[in-house]
Amino acid sequence: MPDARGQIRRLPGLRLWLSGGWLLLLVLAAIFAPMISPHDPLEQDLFAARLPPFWEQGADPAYLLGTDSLGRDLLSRMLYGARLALTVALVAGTLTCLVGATLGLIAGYYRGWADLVISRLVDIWMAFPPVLFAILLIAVLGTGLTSIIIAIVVIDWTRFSRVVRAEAMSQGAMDYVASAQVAGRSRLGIALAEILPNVLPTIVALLTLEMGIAVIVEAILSFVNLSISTDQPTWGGMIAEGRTSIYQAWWVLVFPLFALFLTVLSFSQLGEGLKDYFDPVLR
Amino acid sequence: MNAAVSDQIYKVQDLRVSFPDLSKKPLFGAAPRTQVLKGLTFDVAKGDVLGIVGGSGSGKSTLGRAMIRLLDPDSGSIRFEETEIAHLREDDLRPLRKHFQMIFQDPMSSLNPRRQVGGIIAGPLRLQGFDNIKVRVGEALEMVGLPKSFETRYPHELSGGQRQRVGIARAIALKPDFILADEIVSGLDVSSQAQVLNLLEQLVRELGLTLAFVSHDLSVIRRLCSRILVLHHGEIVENAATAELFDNPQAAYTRTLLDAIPLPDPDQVWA
Amino acid sequence: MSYLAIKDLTVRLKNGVPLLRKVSLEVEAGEVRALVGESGAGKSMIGKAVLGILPRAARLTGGKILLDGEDLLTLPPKARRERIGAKAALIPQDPLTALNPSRRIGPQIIDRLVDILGWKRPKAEARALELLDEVHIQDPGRVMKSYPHELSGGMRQRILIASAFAAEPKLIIADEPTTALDVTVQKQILKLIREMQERHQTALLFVTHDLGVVSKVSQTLTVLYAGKVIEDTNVRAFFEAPAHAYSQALLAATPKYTDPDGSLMPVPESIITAVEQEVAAFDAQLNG
Amino acid sequence: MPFVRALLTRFATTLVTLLGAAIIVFVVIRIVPGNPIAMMLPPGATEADIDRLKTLYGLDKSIPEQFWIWLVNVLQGDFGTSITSRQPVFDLVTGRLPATLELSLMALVIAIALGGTAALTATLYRGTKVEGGIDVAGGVALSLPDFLWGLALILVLGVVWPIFHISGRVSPSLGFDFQSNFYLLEALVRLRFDVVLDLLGHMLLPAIALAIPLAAIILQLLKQSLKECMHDDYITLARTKGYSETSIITRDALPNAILPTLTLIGVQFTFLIGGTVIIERLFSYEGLGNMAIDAVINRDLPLIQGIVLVFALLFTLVNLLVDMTYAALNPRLRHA
Repeated sequence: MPDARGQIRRLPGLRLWLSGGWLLLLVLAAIFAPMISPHDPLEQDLFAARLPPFWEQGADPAYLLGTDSLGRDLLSRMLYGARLALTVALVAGTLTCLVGATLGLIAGYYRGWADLVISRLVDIWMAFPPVLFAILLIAVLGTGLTSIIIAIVVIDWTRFSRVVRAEAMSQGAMDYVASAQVAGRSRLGIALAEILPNVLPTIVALLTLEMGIAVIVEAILSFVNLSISTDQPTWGGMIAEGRTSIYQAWWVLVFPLFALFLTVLSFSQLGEGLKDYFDPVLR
Repeated sequence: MNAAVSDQIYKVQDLRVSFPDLSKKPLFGAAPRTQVLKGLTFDVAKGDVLGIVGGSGSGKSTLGRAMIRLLDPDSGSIRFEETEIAHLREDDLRPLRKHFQMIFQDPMSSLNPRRQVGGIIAGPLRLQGFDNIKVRVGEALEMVGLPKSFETRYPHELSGGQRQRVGIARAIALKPDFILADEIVSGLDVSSQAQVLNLLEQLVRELGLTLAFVSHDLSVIRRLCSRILVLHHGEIVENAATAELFDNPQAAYTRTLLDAIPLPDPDQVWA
Repeated sequence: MSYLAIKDLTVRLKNGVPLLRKVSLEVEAGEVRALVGESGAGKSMIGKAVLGILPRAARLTGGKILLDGEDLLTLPPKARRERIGAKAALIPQDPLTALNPSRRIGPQIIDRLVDILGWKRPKAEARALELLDEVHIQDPGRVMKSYPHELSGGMRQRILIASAFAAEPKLIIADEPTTALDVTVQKQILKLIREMQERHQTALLFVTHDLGVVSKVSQTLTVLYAGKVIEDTNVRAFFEAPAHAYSQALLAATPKYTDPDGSLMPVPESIITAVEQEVAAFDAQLNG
Repeated sequence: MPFVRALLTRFATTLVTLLGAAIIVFVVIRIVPGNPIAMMLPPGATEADIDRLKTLYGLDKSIPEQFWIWLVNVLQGDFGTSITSRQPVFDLVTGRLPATLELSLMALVIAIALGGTAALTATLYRGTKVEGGIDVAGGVALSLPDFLWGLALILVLGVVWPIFHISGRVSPSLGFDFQSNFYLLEALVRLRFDVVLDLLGHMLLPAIALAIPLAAIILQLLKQSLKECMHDDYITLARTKGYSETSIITRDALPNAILPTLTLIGVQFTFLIGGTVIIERLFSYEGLGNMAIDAVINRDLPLIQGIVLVFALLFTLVNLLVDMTYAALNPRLRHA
């Protein structure tokens, strides 16, 4: 029988490289935004309003991707927007994952009244349209980075708890859990040492997915003008602005939308790729 | 046979177990419960190899799992050595667990896919506070006839027979008094089946184990067991020594069972 | 001329690994031939190749399959499918999954007769009732209207047998038809298959891993190892004295409650090595 | 009668969910720091004015007291009065609900048609480049939310190739006098196909944006369960009987594969309805969601409360409906 171990850590696929590459680029852009931005993202120049990107006629090479209707440099605003997007993605994604996965594991493995309470809470949560819930929370908490993060955790923990609960339940029915019980492992020990490692790839995939979702939620909140103070550049804010001037200056919408597309797609593909990568049993 | 109390490792009395019947579950509301074990009473003597046989739905696997308290009986008594374990809480059971172990039917699902063989065998030892774990893991592997290099393999890298040996090694590493083997050869080819059975027979002899062997196959049971419990619809229809049961089956169901076995012999009359 | 004749059948995985190595065998009308071997021996693969239901990963790379004198492999796909549908039938392994759970029993027996063979519906229905009666099912009318989940495993296997014989095929391939059943039900089903086969004088290819079952149903048998024919003999000769060492070891490993000490001998390492070498030599001869 | 009792249990849990949702929103919007009353009054209003209005809207009582009053009123069919428009919440909500329903159902139909076709095609051509292509497209469709698809559609089919309208529900220039709020249904019934065309021109883009992620989910799940079914023995048996691949997939596999997909479509459909909130905003479509965002921004407490309750009611209703369809389609339950 050939030794299959060599194949376990098979090379991460193309999508892992592509999505990882884009996200790395984004991180670099966010870190070095003040250094590489050609303009102050807030600086208005009404004489340079709605300049098209460099390849179009009437472009100004000083504004590579053009300007918006207030004459602000789009490239600089995009770079600064990446900062907020990534902060929200990392912090909100991780917190949501911790809260949701913990509750899901408890509900799925311990069952009983804990499951009853958590499942009922999930039911109640599922009765809200999430976007409306998020907008409502921001209206209550006030705008700002902290509010956005809290809102995302509050609306989206159910995504983790539902999936982890189901996964923990199916793992809990496997005989290796029974054999751990026969060996005398405690309930907590089984949950952490036997079930959690088998649920982890799913959690990791969900985590990166959630990071993409967090970026979207932030963009949506910016879009309805409820994210953070209006003088900070965000992709969602730029999209809102671009939506109103879509017939006059399409590029104001296109560039942030493109960045958002790539970022969300990368996060979800990264998750799928990592899930395969971490799975020891290749089928 | 001497029936003194100390000779019995298990005394089971009026054991009853029921499950919710999910196939009859209405769309809304709770499922009705089906009686799986309907009041079983029997003893297991130390050093016995007890065969538990029956068709599908007879309750044979349920009985095994109840005996090592992988599930909670509705009522009745299970006395293991001197302790009543039928309704013991999991926390109180835990220190006892090293005395009764189990080998599972499906080794693929009973071996955690994310652990290496060494870790799988060492886990229970560590939990039960054994010392010299490294040595004990090596010994257990040797006893089941697997090379030491297998310690670093993952379950999916092994063949069916090898996985089943790992399952056996994990159980015997704890030096238990009692092992439950649940249909452990039903997924194997006859050649590996014979190997695993021979191994089990040898271990019982060398380690002085008491073994309960759940199977649907009377031929396999005859080879291995000293005593046989025939289950039918959750009830014991016959409880006899092996030779006695095969030579002179008492229950009608036992006779039907025996008559239905196709022997590898074209001359067998099969009316 | 045998009803089914397989000549030098070779099946490989897409990556070239052989599953069947130049297998040849014949089954005559009224004959029951058992295909025996351990898992991976390729015994089910032969039946699948004949019926044109090889898994997608496998490829038929050589040989001939003559059904009623006609080489199936030279026919275009549609004609081949219909030829098989009319002349051959399968009794599958697992009665629990072999009936479509969302359809009633009646249509599942009748559909082939109406859709493929072009019978009139009333005639097909009458035939189905008659067949259910023939496989000893009480109240066939009610069973025709039932869904599979309302019936027991043994009942379902009876229905599958009835369905297999519905179009009067001259070849039936039974793929481990009793492995999923309790031993008491197995006995009834085996006897039923034999009874039906004898009455209809069908050629029957019976795939099994159980030598006990072989001795009960078949007259001839083919022993396989790693997709190669190891021994081709008749049942009486085989159980008296298997010719090949591997066959002998297989028989010794088979449990036998009447002789506990004389059965369940593990297949010795040396015999496995020998038979592996034999297969390797065969491969070398093929390629060289 | 165990079935009736079980039905009542199910009904009770639904009520608990609705009540929980109502309480949470009620509490959340009442800890708003900004005073909604202050926003309604002209500058220079006195404290006495504020108090008067507070009493009028019941905001001077404790939160549990307010909730009780609200609940009793709701049970009598009175959902309160909108603070901003001074109209009954019930009239506002029922006026907008049909627009959202039409949009959601249109999106659902598109998603099922798109996802179902893709799944069947991929199954028929499994193992080929066709399947690979469908998988990649499905993966991308699933990764991106309706909000982004909406923006992309506006850009491509609204601006670059201006085939569709990108805002509103109906062209005012049409001058069609609607008698009900179900515009599409009404236009169809009155056989005014010019109006139908105009309505579709407005509705299709937001509907497609909502449908794409759901279509991808249907594709994945239906394809997966078809794949599992294709391994079952009854499929093998059908093959030996001489049926073609297409007929095996549609006749034998599909009825069995649909059931698990159906349950999921229920849950996902509620997500889709939730998505109308932002999509309606994006396309300036005059539905419930668009009104909800305005209500939040204006701190219109009774209106928010009413809209959330309607959404919750809609969601639980969808789930109940799915459970019943499942029972009706599954022979195991039908004959239990």
